[in-house]
Amino acid sequence: MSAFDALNGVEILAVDGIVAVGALGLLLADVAMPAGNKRILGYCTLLLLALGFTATFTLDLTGTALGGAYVGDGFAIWCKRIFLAAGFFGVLGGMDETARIGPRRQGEYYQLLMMSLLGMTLLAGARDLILLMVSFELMSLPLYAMAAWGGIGTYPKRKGPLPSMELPAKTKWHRPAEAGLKLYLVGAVSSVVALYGISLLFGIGGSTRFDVLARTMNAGPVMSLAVAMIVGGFAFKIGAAPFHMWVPDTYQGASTPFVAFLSVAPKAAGFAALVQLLLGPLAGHTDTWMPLVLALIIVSLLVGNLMAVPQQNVKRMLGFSGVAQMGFGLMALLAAGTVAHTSGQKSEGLATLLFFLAAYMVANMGVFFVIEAVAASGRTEDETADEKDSDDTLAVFRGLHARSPGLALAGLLFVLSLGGIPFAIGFWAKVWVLLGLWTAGYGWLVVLAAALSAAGLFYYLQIARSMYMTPEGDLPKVTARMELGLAILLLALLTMAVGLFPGPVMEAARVAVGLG
Amino acid sequence: MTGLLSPANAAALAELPLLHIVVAAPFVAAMLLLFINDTKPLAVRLIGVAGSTVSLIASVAIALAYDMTAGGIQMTSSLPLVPSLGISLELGVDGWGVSLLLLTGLIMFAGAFASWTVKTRGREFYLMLLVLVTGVFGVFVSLDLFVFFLFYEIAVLPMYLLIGIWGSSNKVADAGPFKFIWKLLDVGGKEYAAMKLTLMLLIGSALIVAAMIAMYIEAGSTSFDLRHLEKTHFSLGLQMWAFPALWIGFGTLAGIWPFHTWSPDGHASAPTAVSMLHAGVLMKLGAFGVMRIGMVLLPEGAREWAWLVGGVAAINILYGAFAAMAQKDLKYIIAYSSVSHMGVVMLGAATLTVNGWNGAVYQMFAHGLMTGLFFALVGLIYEQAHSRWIPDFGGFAKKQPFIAAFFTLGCLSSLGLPGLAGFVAEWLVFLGAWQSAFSWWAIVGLLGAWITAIYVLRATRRIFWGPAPDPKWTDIRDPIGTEWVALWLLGLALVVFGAVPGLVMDFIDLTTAETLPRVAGQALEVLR
Amino acid sequence: MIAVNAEVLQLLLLLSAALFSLGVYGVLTRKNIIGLLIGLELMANAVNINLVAFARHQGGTAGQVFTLFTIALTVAEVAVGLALVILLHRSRRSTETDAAAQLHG
Amino acid sequence: MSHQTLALFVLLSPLVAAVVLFIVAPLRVRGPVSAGITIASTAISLGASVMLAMARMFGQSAPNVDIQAAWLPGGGKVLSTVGVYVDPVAAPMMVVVALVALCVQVYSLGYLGHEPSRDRGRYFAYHALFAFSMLGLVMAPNLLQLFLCWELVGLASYLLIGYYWTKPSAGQAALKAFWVTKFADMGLMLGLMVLFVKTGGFDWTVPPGQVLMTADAEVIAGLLFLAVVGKSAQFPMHIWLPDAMEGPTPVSALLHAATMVAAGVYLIVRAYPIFSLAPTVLTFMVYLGAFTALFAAIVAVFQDDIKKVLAFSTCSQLGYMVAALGTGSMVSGYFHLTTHAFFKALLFLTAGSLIHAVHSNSLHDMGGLWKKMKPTGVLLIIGSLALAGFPMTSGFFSKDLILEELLHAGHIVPLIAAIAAAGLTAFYMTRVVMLSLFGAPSEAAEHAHESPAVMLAPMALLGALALVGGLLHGDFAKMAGAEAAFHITPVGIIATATGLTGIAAGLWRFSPGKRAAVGSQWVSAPMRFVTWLTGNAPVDRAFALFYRRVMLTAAAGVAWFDRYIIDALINLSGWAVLKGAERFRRLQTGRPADYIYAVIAGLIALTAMGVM
Repeated sequence: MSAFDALNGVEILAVDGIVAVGALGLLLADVAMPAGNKRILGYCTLLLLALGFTATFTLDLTGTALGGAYVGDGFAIWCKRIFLAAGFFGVLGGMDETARIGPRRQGEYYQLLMMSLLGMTLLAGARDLILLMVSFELMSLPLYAMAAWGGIGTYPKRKGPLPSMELPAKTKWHRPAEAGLKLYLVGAVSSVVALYGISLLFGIGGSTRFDVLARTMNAGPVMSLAVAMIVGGFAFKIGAAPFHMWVPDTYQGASTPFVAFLSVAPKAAGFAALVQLLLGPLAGHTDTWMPLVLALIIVSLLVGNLMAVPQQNVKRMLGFSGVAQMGFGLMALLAAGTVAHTSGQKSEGLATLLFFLAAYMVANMGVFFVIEAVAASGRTEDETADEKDSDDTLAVFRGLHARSPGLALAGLLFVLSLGGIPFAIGFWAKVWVLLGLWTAGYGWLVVLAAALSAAGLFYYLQIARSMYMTPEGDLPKVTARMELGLAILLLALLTMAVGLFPGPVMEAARVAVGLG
Repeated sequence: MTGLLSPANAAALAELPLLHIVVAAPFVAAMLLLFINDTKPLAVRLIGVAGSTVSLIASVAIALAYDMTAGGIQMTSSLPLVPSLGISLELGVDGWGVSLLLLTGLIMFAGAFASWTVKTRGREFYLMLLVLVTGVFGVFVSLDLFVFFLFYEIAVLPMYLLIGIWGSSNKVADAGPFKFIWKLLDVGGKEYAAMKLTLMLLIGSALIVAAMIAMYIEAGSTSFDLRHLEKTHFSLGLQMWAFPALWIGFGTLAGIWPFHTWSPDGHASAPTAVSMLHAGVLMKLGAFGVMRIGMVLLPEGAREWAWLVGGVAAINILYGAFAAMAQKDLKYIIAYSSVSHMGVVMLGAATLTVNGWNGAVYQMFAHGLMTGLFFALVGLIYEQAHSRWIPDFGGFAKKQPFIAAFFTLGCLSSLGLPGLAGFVAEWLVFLGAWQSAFSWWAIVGLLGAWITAIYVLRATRRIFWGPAPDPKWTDIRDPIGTEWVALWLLGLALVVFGAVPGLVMDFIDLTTAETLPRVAGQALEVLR
Repeated sequence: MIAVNAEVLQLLLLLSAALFSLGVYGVLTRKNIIGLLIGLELMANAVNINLVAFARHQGGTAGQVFTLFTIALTVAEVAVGLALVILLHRSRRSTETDAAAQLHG
Repeated sequence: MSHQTLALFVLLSPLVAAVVLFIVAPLRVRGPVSAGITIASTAISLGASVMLAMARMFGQSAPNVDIQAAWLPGGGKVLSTVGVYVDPVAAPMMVVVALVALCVQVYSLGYLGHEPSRDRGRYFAYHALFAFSMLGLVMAPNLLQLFLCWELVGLASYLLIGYYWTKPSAGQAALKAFWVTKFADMGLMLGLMVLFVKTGGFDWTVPPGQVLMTADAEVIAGLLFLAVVGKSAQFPMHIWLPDAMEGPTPVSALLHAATMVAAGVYLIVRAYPIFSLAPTVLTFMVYLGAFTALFAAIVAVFQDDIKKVLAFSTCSQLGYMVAALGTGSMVSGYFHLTTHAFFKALLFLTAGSLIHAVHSNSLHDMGGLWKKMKPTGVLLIIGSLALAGFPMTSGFFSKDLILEELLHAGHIVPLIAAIAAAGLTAFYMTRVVMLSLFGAPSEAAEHAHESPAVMLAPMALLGALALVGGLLHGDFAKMAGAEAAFHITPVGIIATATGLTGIAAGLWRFSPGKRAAVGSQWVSAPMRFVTWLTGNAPVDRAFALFYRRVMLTAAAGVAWFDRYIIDALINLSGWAVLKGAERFRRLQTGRPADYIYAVIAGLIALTAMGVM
C-alpha cells in the first residue's frame, strides 16, 4: 500500500478543487489588487462558479476518492450543482450590494462565499464522519461572518421586546451584527450538539467510515440519543422548527442578497448531510430517526405557516415560510427513508428532494432579489442596506406593478412558485414530494401539507397584494441594476421554463439518484 | 349541431388542431398583451376580443367536427410532459366537453365585450381574464388528470387579482356581535372577498391533490391518463374516502353547502366580466370535476355517497333560494341564486340517472348563459346607477326598457320557464331525481324553482316596475355600442338552447349514455 | 498507559456527559456572550473526551485524528464568535446577549 | 293544402309573429305594425283551425294530424317530442282559441287606441306569444308539450297583467298570478314525473300492453288536478284571478275568462284517459268544482267592480266545468268550456266597452248607459242571458248538460249547489245589467259615448255565437264519440226556473228606482259575513300570511344563518389564526438566550422521543 493510494480517484474532486483554488486565488488577487476596482473579483468569482457548474456536466465525477471517505455519485453531483448555482446567483445578484457595503473589502466577501461553497461541495460527497464535520463547519463558519457583513448605522427609536431593551433614538445599532450573532450562537450550540452525537456514533460503530458504521452499529438508547442530537444539530442548518429561531432574525438583519444565498445553499447542504447520515449508516435504523423527522415536519409546517401570517417584514415572512418549506424537504427525506426501510432501495424520495431543493433555490432566491431590487431603488447612494430600517417591509412593494411591471411580474411568479401554483417550478416540486410521501404511506400528512400549503398562500399573496392592489403613491419607479436584473431574469425564466416543461429536469433528478 | 356539415367536411375539420387552438388562443392573446402599451386601450380590448373570438369559433368548430355517430373521446392528441410520472398533455373532447367548451366560448366572448369599460389597468385585466379562461378551456379538454388539475388551478388563481384590483366592496349586514372579527378581516371588502375565495378554493384543491395522488398510485403509478384510470377498478376503501374528498374539493368551487360562502362575497365583489366568467363557467369546473373525475372514476364511491351529495344539493337549492330572497344587494341575489342553481347541477349528478346527468350538464350550460347574462346586466345597471341597492331602485324600465327585458328573460330562465334553457335542465334533473332512489329530492327541487320565481320576479318588480324612477337616477340609460353584445348573445342563446335543446343535449346525452352505465351499474337497467 | 476497559469507558462517558451538561447549563444561563462561549467550549471538550475515550477503548487512530480536528474546529468557531462579539461591542458597548435582541417577533 | 300543413300553419304563424316582434325591436315599438302582424297571424291561425275543425266536426272521416319531432334525447333514445296533434278533442278548442284571440285583438285596436304606440306594440307582441303558446297547448301531442305551453301562457298572463307596469297594483297582481299558478304547476310537473316513471312516456294514453294501476292513476290525476286548481282558479287558489283584472280588459276577456284559465279544464279533457282511471280524484273534482261554483257566485254578488263580478263569475263557471268533468262526462264540461268562452269573452268585452266609456271599473260610476250605448247594452244583455242560462242561449244548453250529468252520477249535494249557483249567477248578472245600463246615471256616465265599430264588431260576432252556439251541442258530442241529444228533464226545468227566479229577483231588487242598490250598503246585517268574503279576505290573507310569515321569515332566517353562523365560522377561523399568530409570534422574543433555550428544549424533546 502506497502512501499515494489515498489520492486514487482524486479527480472526482475536480469541482471542489476549482472552488478551493478559486477561493485561495481570490485571496491572493484581493491582496494584490488595487482598492479601486475590486468589483472585478466578483466577476472572477462568477467565472469560477460558472466553470465549476459546467464541470459538473462535462467531467465524470463519479467514483470514490480519499480512500473511501469521499464518494462522487449522482446525488452529490446534483447537490453540487445546486450549491454552485446558488453561489453563482448569490454573487450575481449581490454584486452591487457587496460593493456598496464594503467597496474596499468586497474581495473578502467572495472568498468567504467560496470557502463556504467548498464546505458544501465536500459535504455532498462525504462518507466519513470526520470529513462530514469538517466540511460542515467549513461551510458554516464563513456564513457567520458574512451574515454580520455590513456597516453600522443609526436608527430611529426602536421598541424592544422588553422595556430594558428599547433603544433610545439615534442609537448606533448594527443590524447585521445581530443577525450574524444570532446565527452564530444558535449554530455553534447546534453544531457542538451534533458533534457530540457524532462522537457517540463513532463510539457505537467503532469507525468513522459510513460503510463500516452501517455494518457495525447496533440500535439502542445510546444510538437514539446520538441520532436525536445529530438530527437536532442538522435541523438547525435547514431551519426546521424548533431550531429555526435564528431564521427570521438573520434574514431580516443580514443583507438581502446574502440572505438569498443563505436561505437556499446551506439548507440544501444541511439536507445533503442529513441524507448522507440518515440514509447511509443509519439507513438500517429508520425506526430510530423517522419519528424524529416526522415530528420536525409537523412542527415546521405548523410553526412556519402560522408565524409567517402576521409578518409585515417581507424577509421575516419569507424566513418563516422557509421553515414551512423545509417541512416539505423533510417529507421527501421521510419518504425516501420509508422506502429504504421497506425495500432497502433507493427511491424517488431522494429525487423529489433534489428537485424540491432546486425549485426552492430558484424561487426563493428570486423573491429575495426582487426585494433587493425594490429596496435598493429606495436607497440613496451613500446609504447602505442596513441603515434603512424599513426598506423591506411589505409597504415597499406598494404599487410595484406601476413602478416596474417586469419586477412585479417576476415577483408574482416567484411567490406563486413558492406557494405551489401550477406552471411554476414550485408546484411540481411540492406535488412530486407529496406523491412520494403518499407512496410511503403518509396519506394524512399529504392532506395536511397540501392544505397548509394552500393556506400559506395567504401570506404569499400579501406580497402580490402589496404589489398589485395598493396604489403606488409617490414612490419612485424601480429599475433593477444590470447584474441583479440579469439574475432575476434568469431565475424567472428558469421558474417558467421548468414549470412548463418539468419533465427533463425531473428525469435528471431521477437519474441522479440511480433510478430510470 | 349534428348534420350541419357533411361527414367528409366534419372529418376534415377534425383534422385541424382545434383543441390546441381553443386553449392556446386566449393564452397567446394574453402573451401579446404583455407587449402592448397600456395607453392604447382599444388595442388591448381588440386583442382580448380577438383571443376570445378565435376560441369561440374554434369551440363551435369542435362541435361541428365532433362525430356524433362515433361518440366517445375525439380529436385526441398527446404531448408527454413528465414521462417518468406518466404525466402528459393529453387533449381530447367528449360530448360534455363539447357543450362546456361552447359555453365557455360564448361567455368569454360576451365577457370580453362586457369588460369594454374597464377603466384602469385594462391591459392587466384582459391579461388575467385571458389566462383564467385558458385554464377553463384547458380543464374541459384535458384527458390527463394531472393536467386537468393544472388547468383547474390556473383557472382559479387569477381571481384573486381580478377581484382584488378591479372589484368593488360591498355593504354587508351589521357585524352584530362579530364586530371584532368583521373589523380585523374587513368583511365585505373586496380584498377580503378575494382572499376568502382564493383560500377556500385552494384548500379545497388540497383534497383533490390527495385523492388524485391516491388514485394514481393505486392505478399502478404509471399514468394519469383518465382513460387509463377509468379502466382501473379502485378498491372500495379508496373510493369511500377519495370520492368525498373530490366532492368537497371540486364542490367548493361548485358552491356546495356549507363551503359556498366564498361565492356570494366573491361574486358580489368581482367586476362584471369576472363575475360572468366565474359564476358562468368556473363554478361549472367544480361540478364538472365532481362528475367527470369523482363519479366516473370512482363509481362505487359515487353510489355510496350519492345520498349525501344529493342531500347537500337539496339543501343548496333551498338554502340558496331563501338566502337570495332576503338580499337587498342585486349582486348578492344573483350570487345566492347561483348557489341555489349549482345545487340543481349537483342534484342531477347525484341522481345517477340518464336524465339527471343530462340535466346536470345542461344546467351547467344553461346556468352559465343565464348567470352570465345576469351579471352583465347587473354590471350595466351598476355602472350607470353606481348602486346595487335594490330598495333605492324602482321604475327603471322607463329608462332601461331593454335591460328590463333581458333581465326578465334571465329571471324566467332562472325560474325554469319552458322555452328557455333553464327549464330543460331543471326538468331533466327533477325527472332524474324522481327516478332516483331519493324521490323527495325532486320535490325539493320543484320547491326551489318556485321560490326562485318568487325572489327573481320580486327583484324585477322592485327594480324595473313601478312609477317613474327617482329623480336621482337621471343618468341611467339603455346599453349602447358594445354593451349590447353580451345581452343579445346570451339572451338569444338562452332562447335558442331552450327551444331546441337538442343542439347541445345530443352531445351531452352521448357521453352520458357512454359513461353512466359504469357509474350507475344496475340502477340504470331498472329505470329505463 | 491505562487500558480503557468497559468500566472505565463508562466512567469516562459519564464524565463527558457531566461536562456537556455543565456546558449546556453555562450556555443557558450566561448573559455574557464570553461566558456563553466558555460554556460552548465545555460542551466541545465533552465531545473530545468522548472521542478519546472511544479511541482508546477501540484502538486505532481514527478517534484521535477526529479529536484533533474537533479541537481545531472548536477553536475556529470560537474565533469567529469572538469576532462577532467585538462587532457587537463596537456598536452597543456591551457583550451581553440581550444587546442583540432588537430583531424579534 | 294538406291537413298537416294546415296544422303547422295554425301553430307557426303566431310563433313567427311572436319571434319577429320580440327580436326585431323596430317593428315592435310601432304599435300599428305590431298589431297588424299579430292580427294577421291570428287570422291565419283561425282560418286554418276552422278548416281543420270543419273536417273533424262535420266530416267525421278526417284522420288525426300527428307531426312530432324529437325534442330531448335521453340515454340515446328520444325522451320527448314536440309537434302538432289535431284530433276531435283539440279541433274545437283550436277554433275557440283562435277565434276569441282574433276578436280580442281586433277589439284591442280600439280599446287601447289611446295608448302610446310603443306600449301597444309590446301589447300585441305579448298577444302573439299568447296565441302561440295557447295553440301549442291545445295542439300538444303529449303532456310534456302541453306543460311547456302551459307555462308559457302563464308567462303571457304575467306580462299582460303587468301591462300597466308603472301601476304598483298591476305589478303585484302579475306577481301574485304567476306565483300562485307556478306553485300549482309543481303538481303538473310532479304528475308528469310520476307518469313518466310509471309509463315511460308523457302520453295521456297508457301505452298498449301496459297497465296503469288505479293507485298510480289517482296520484297522477291528483297531481295534475293540483295544477288545474291553480290555473283554472278553483278554490282556494282562485285568489289570483280577481287581482288579475288589473290587466287591460281585453286581456281579461281572452286570458282570464275565455281561454287561459280554461286550459286547466282542457288539461283534464286531454288527460281524460288517465283521469277516468282515478275515481277518487273525479269525485273530489265534483265536490270542489261545485263548491267553487257556489262560493264564487256568492262572492260575485257583492262586487262593485264590474270586472271583479265577471272574474268571480269565471271562477264559478270553471267550477261547473270541473264538476262536470268529475262526473265522468267529458263532453258536458268541454262543451261548457266552449260556450263559456264565447259568452264570457263577450261579457268582458262589453264590460270593457263600458269601462272605456266611463273610465272606471266601478258599477258606481256607471248607470243609465243604455241610452248612450245601445249596441253595447244589447250585447251585454245577450251575454248575461247566456251566462244565466236563459233558455235557448248557449249557456242554457251547456249548463243543463252539466246538471244532468251531476244527477246521473248521483252527486246530489253538488247538484243542489250548482243549481243554487245558477240562480245566483242569474241574480248577479241581472244586477250588473240593471246597475250599469238602467241605473241612475253617474257624472262619468253623462259623458259616455258608444265604442267604435272596431270594438263592436268582434263583440257582435261573439254575441251571435253566445246566442246560437248551444245548438252545436249535438255535433260536439258526436265528435267526442258520445251521443248527447238535448232533452227536457226535470233537472233542467228546475235549473231554468231557478235562473229565471234569479233574474226576477235581480230585476226587482235593482230596479232603477231603488237608488240605494248601488254599492255594498244594500247588504243587510245578516249578510255581513258574506260581505267579508267579498274582499276575498280569508283566503287572500292566509296566502299573504304564508308569504310574509313563512317565506320571508325563512328567507331572513337563512340569510342570517348564512352570515352569522356559516360565514362567521369561516371568518372566526380566519380571525383565530390571525390573532393566534399575533400571540404566537411573541415566542420569537428576539433574545438569543431564548433561542438557545429553544434549541436545547427541542433537543431534549427529540431525545425523549428517540429514546422512548
